[in-house]
Amino acid sequence: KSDIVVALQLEPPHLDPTSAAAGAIDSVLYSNVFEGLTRFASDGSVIPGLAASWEISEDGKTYTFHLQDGVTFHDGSAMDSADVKFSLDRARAEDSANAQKALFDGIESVEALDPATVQVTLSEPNGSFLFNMAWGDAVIVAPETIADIKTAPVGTGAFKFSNWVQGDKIDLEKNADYWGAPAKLDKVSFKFISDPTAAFAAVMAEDVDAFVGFPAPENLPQFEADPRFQVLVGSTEGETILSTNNKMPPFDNVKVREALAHAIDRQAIIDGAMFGYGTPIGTHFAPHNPDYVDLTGMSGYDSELSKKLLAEAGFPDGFKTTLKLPPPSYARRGGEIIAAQLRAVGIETEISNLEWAQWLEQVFKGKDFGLTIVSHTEPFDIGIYARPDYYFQYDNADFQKLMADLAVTSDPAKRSEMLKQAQETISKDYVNGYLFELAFPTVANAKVMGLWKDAPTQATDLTAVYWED
Amino acid sequence: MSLLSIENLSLSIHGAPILRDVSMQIEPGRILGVIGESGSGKSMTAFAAMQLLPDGSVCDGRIELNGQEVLDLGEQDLCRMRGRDVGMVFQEPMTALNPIRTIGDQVAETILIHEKVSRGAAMERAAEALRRAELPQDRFPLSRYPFELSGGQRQRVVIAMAIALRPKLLIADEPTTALDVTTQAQILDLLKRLVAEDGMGLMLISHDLAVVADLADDIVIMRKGEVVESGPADSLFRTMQHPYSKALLAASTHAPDREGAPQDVPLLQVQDVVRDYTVHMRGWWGKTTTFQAVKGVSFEIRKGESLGLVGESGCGKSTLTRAILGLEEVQGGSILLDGQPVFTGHHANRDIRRRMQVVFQDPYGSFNPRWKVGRLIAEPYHLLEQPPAGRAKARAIAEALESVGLQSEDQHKYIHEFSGGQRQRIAIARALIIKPELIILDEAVSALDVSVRAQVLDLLADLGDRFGLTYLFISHDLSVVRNVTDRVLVMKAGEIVEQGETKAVFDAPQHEYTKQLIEAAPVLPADVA
Amino acid sequence: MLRYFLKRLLSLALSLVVASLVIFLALEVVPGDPAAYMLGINAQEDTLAVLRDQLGLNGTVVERYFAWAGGMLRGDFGISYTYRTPVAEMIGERLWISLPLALYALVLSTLIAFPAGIWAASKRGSAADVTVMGVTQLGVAIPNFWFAMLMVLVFAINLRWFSAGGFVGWDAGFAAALKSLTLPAVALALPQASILARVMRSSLLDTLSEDYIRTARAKGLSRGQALWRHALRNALIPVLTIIGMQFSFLLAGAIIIENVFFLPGLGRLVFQSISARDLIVVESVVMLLVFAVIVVNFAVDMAYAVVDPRLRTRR
Amino acid sequence: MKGNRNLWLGGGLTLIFASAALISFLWVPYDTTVLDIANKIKGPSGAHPLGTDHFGRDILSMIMVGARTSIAVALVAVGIGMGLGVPLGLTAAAKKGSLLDELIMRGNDLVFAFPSLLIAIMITAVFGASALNAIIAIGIFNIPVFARLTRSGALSLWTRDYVMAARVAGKGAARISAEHILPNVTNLLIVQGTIQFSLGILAEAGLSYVGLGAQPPTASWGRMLADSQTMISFAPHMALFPGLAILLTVLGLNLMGDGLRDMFDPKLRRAR
Ligand SMILES: Nc1ncnc2c1ncn2[C@@H]1O[C@H](COP(=O)(O)OP(=O)(O)OP(=O)(O)O)[C@@H](O)[C@H]1O
Ligand SMILES: Nc1ncnc2c1ncn2[C@@H]1O[C@H](COP(=O)(O)OP(=O)(O)OP(=O)(O)O)[C@@H](O)[C@H]1O
Ligand SMILES: [Mg+2]
Ligand SMILES: [Mg+2]
Repeated sequence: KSDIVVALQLEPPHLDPTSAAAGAIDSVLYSNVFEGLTRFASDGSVIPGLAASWEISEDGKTYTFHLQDGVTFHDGSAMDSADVKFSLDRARAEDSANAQKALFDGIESVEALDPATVQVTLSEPNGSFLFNMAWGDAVIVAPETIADIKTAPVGTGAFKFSNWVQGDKIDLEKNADYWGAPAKLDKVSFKFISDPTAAFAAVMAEDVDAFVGFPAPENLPQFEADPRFQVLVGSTEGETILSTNNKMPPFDNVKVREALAHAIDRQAIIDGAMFGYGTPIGTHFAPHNPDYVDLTGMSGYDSELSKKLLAEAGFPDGFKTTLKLPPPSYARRGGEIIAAQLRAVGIETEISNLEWAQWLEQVFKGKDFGLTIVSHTEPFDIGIYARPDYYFQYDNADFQKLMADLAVTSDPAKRSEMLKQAQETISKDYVNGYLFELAFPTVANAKVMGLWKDAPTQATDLTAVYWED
Repeated sequence: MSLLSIENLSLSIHGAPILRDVSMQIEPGRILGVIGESGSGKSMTAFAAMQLLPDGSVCDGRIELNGQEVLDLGEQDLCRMRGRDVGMVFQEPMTALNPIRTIGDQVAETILIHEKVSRGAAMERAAEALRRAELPQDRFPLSRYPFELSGGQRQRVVIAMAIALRPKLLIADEPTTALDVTTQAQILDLLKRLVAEDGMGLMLISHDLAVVADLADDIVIMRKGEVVESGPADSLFRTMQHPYSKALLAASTHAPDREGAPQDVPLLQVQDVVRDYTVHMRGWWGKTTTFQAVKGVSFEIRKGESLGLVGESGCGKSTLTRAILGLEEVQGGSILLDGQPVFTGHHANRDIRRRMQVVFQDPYGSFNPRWKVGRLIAEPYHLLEQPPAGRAKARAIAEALESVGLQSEDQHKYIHEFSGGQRQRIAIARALIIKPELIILDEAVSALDVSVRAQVLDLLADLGDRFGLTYLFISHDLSVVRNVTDRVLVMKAGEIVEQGETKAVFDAPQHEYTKQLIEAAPVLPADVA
Repeated sequence: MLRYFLKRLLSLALSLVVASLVIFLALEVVPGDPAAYMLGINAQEDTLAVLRDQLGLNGTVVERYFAWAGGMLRGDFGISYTYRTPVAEMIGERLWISLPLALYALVLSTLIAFPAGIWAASKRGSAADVTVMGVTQLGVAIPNFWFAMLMVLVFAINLRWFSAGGFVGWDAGFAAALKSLTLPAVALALPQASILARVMRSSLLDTLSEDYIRTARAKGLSRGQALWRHALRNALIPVLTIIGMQFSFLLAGAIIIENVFFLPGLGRLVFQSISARDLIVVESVVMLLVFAVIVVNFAVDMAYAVVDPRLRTRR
Repeated sequence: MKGNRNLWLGGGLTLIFASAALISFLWVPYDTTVLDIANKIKGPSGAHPLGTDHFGRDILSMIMVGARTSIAVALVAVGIGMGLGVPLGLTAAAKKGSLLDELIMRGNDLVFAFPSLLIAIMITAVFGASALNAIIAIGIFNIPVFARLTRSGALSLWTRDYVMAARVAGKGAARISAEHILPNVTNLLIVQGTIQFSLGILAEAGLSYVGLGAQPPTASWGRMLADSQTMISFAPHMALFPGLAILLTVLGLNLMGDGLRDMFDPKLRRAR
């Protein structure tokens, strides 16, 4: 068998990974159709992509990329340094609609030295530049086909785009002229099934061969018990947190936030909302990261302590606040559990379930919320705590300085030390309630091999997938 | 041998006895009239002969039709019998026909059901049947739909349907009740002619003694599911024994006594009244046409007088009533009560209006079923500036009830707890309560059984004398009008064609239409009445 | 007849204009910025402004209404904010699923309801009648999404007769396509069939008690003949009304069912578009549905005239 | 006979759920706002006659409290429909053939033309998901139902002689509508009311099912169903009991409606 039907929960709104935040675009296209200079490997490490190798200047400001030989776009044209320059310049241009424009902020200039060499100059050293270039928002596109990219994407990957039935599926087919190791499958269909029940039914009825990012953790034990299926539970970059509006009274009082942290029983949330899937965290950092520090002890579940802290902060009888929940089930279910737990220490929450659009409007842009639950799935994003205007409005000058320093530090040991310090700072300040690292379940036919287990980025890399006989 | 012979027929529906020991015979070429008050079991007898009884009916006795025992027949044989051996015509011509099939279709169906003939041939014969029922093809083609015909014409279609196969027996259950007198006379003539032509037996059911007396060879009188009297028509009226038959006859010809004579002072003056209705024929944005329901009517009523207004259905009688009562503005002419206009400046004149009241036809429909009688009859108090309240009101209600022969306790009952005659008394009590001078009776006794009708007419006469009331008595029933009014107006298509002393008009009608009307009205043989 | 037709046609047009105004104005007040939704958490203000301009979200309400309504008259429904493809095209594609689904459900419910209703009416009070009435009571009372869930459990997961959802596409052949629409169509049809059967029965009983049925029986027609030849067509009028109304329920009521069976139909399109604030799609789909309902009801009115000759000349 | 049987059966079912809702104000077996994750998804047992849900809450208690939501939402929605629809219908009938009548009736048609579920979704999308918005959304679509019914019922009453008698007594259209017409259409309204009530319960369930009805921690049957749907294969009791609750309540109301119809008037035309 050389074709596969892979189900995903969300359908991409369009097919240009460089002009929308929607992770669904990357889920379908990243690495399959589009590639960047660097790329994420399945374990999250950054490895060479279209750039076979690179040199970094002494001052850390100039990157010279040597491109792979013989790379062609799916329309047959060659991929060369001009395309790289076009892609990067387009992403950082004034009128760019790139959703992650910040990735390109430090770039001063991009030069095509010769067809196979590109030089990128930064305004100041940036330790995460190679990491940044691995994002789906930094993939290399061709100027000739850019006009139709949203419906007919043309990339350099091992699969080429063939068909899109909107609302239903996207088909890819094997790129016979791929520059690297060719894909093992001839045809790939991504099907979009948003409803968790429908997802369960589709897998059970074997309508789909794999469901990447299976939305209902409660069904996983059943699949595990069924020899027809395999279940891969991987890690993600999704720190699921009880975001707290740090500027809104009474959450501007660190005692209140501490009380909040102790009122929450993480394990009950993981069990109740995620049916046991998820790793407890005590800070905003992925546990599988080598620099992770386990700080869960700082916010252990202790409702008596929580009540005491509340009383000290001047709220012996608790208070009322809002809890605004976006659609994913971790938030909806987690929210109900947290509301019940907070009620036990006297904090009444008024739950409102929002759609993403409303959540963005009210919570993210309007900062009109007391509490919310959301999973921050961007990799390595502790930097958001250095942005005082970010929606949870944490404003700590020390932390901001720490991050600024980190950006210009490239010594791994020092970086590691600084990162640990950062994790401790936000944990000590109880900025948000840190709940768990989202698990990434994939359910597949037992005979499908080569699927990614973890999700270091939102991608469904199928280049190495094959059917066992 | 009789065509139809019913012997000792008893019928019960869901255990409730409906008919008891009913017997009657019909001979070929003869007409049997069946009379009796509403609910006496006339229709059920007919249905039993056809075996078209409601669910839950149990028959006992013998029904022999054309030598066959009907009660022993299976459903298939019954279907074969119905329509072929016996035809039936029902009371309500408006609903007796399927509204969405052509008349030709429906008449031809009788033939197609019973005989193996082509559709074309059946249509031919349907046309023939319609022609015999006086619906010639050039004016009433087979492709007409029932809604394109008048009530009388529809009834002819039903008759055509029933006689299409020249049945031996025709059962006509109140075939003319819903029709106006002139049409009624034509239908009855038609039936008579068909019997004579085909030698068919006819069972004619009616509650109208005069209709039956006019036509029937034999008569059966029923009451509460039993036959109380039967015999040949010409002798029955003279020889009848049963007190009920006698009462029925007496009531039919009852003329209440009135003592007071009208004064020579006009109470109501109606002058050149015109009433136009705007008819929205072409939708709400298009043109509208007007229809003149009352076309320049003038008359007067004197104080203490009883004035009759007769005319066919739809001639504008009720419209005129509404205009007099000031419920609708007229488009021309004037209406004065005691010299004052009932309508001033687009509004009804309350002072005038409270001096008139009205009693309607339907003894049930004219009362809100959710109100108690006390509240119902006090409703006209709304017209008074300062209506009596509390004790005074209770006393007035009791008085009104007593004056119509009911008890004051009755005010705490609901209307459904009263019989038809009592209800009409209550309607009169309601009209009396504000002591009006003029009472308009719009078909006030048409829906009542003859005996009840007689009582109500007596009551009206009595009240008229006691309170010096003036009546405008509207009816299409000439015999009633003749008996209770001093003067009469004859109306046709919105115009008054003749007026004068009741006796003079009835004895020597001048206008062609009046003559027709009087001609058509069935009357009991002079020697009986 | 012509006048009647024209009058109805004019009121149809007016209704559509009012509907378009209502829809447009209602959606104008929906909070939420489609551009913000598309660009997500890390978007910057100037990027948003650029996108908003591209989407044509700047401009006065009046301008935008006329642009939208005018476009629609020309068959141009605009460009989806999120998908960036012409809305008309998207709707066209989705209709290929929603319309057959609605028709399939309608045919199913009619096929079930007519015989059931007629049977129950002709055997009034019998065990058959009681059974049909009982089953239809249940059919009306069952939430159809719950029923759909149960059906998937039984027929897709346990028995594996049908796939759990999805649509194979018309390319896969008519039979296969129909098969993949069967479970959703049954889920949609069940409550409709129940309602229809009940209306059919009570309407037939009403007509069976009419005088002209007695007339027909007096002619020698058997009960069955009277029912088929005289009662049925007269009983059809209220039934037609219900069928007309059901069509709209079937088109729009499919939202939940399309979710349960992950069918890429109109319902799911509009549901997604609402969450994505893809207002132009929502406006167009709602307008289309309203249009469909109004037109279907118009057709039903015209059908009355066919059934009932009285309407051809009156009014 | 049959009418009474419907009435008794339907009334009984309705009464059971109505009293469950009432009792829940005073007492429930378990507090539904307290979660007991350790005891989640347990089948029926002595301690929990209907089992527990995915948060370890007692399903019997949840159904009792949920009855409150369903009944309240449906009741208020029907109230809105009647409160606005009946006066509109009475007005239209009183002014039959006028422009006002035409406007009211065309307005009704227009509301009918809108796909109701879609509009409900839009309303909740605009104003946020909540029981109140669900009520408004359901209520709006009840208005034309009652307006039409009232108008058609009233039109036939306006031709009655007792209306004429009231006019002879000098009463105006408004007063006649209130005193004579309204009391005589109440039978119709009650029958239709029970039907709309049951539809309201179904609609609330549907809205809650897609997450747009009552918000947690308010218990709601529709949300219980939505929560349970992915677990139906291994915890069928979680879907079965709230589903049955909806089914039986709706069934009860419909039977009661039929029974009332038969009781009031066996020949009453079905109004839709
Ligand atoms: N379907 C029925 N079920 C039970 N009782 C009935 C039914 N139809 C008629 N009856 C009763 O049978 C009795 C006789 O009714 P029938 O119709 O024969 O009277 P009628 O003499 O024809 O009166 P009318 O002059 O009003 O037509 C009445 O008391 C009536 O209430
Ligand atoms: N509101 C109306 N609009 C249009 N035409 C009307 C209206 N009311 C009555 N008419 C017409 O006016 C004419 C007279 O009606 P009216 O009710 O006065 O007749 P009537 O003599 O009382 O008849 P009946 O004996 O049947 O009661 C009829 O042709 C009727 O169709
Ligand atoms: Mg009779
Ligand atoms: Mg009249």
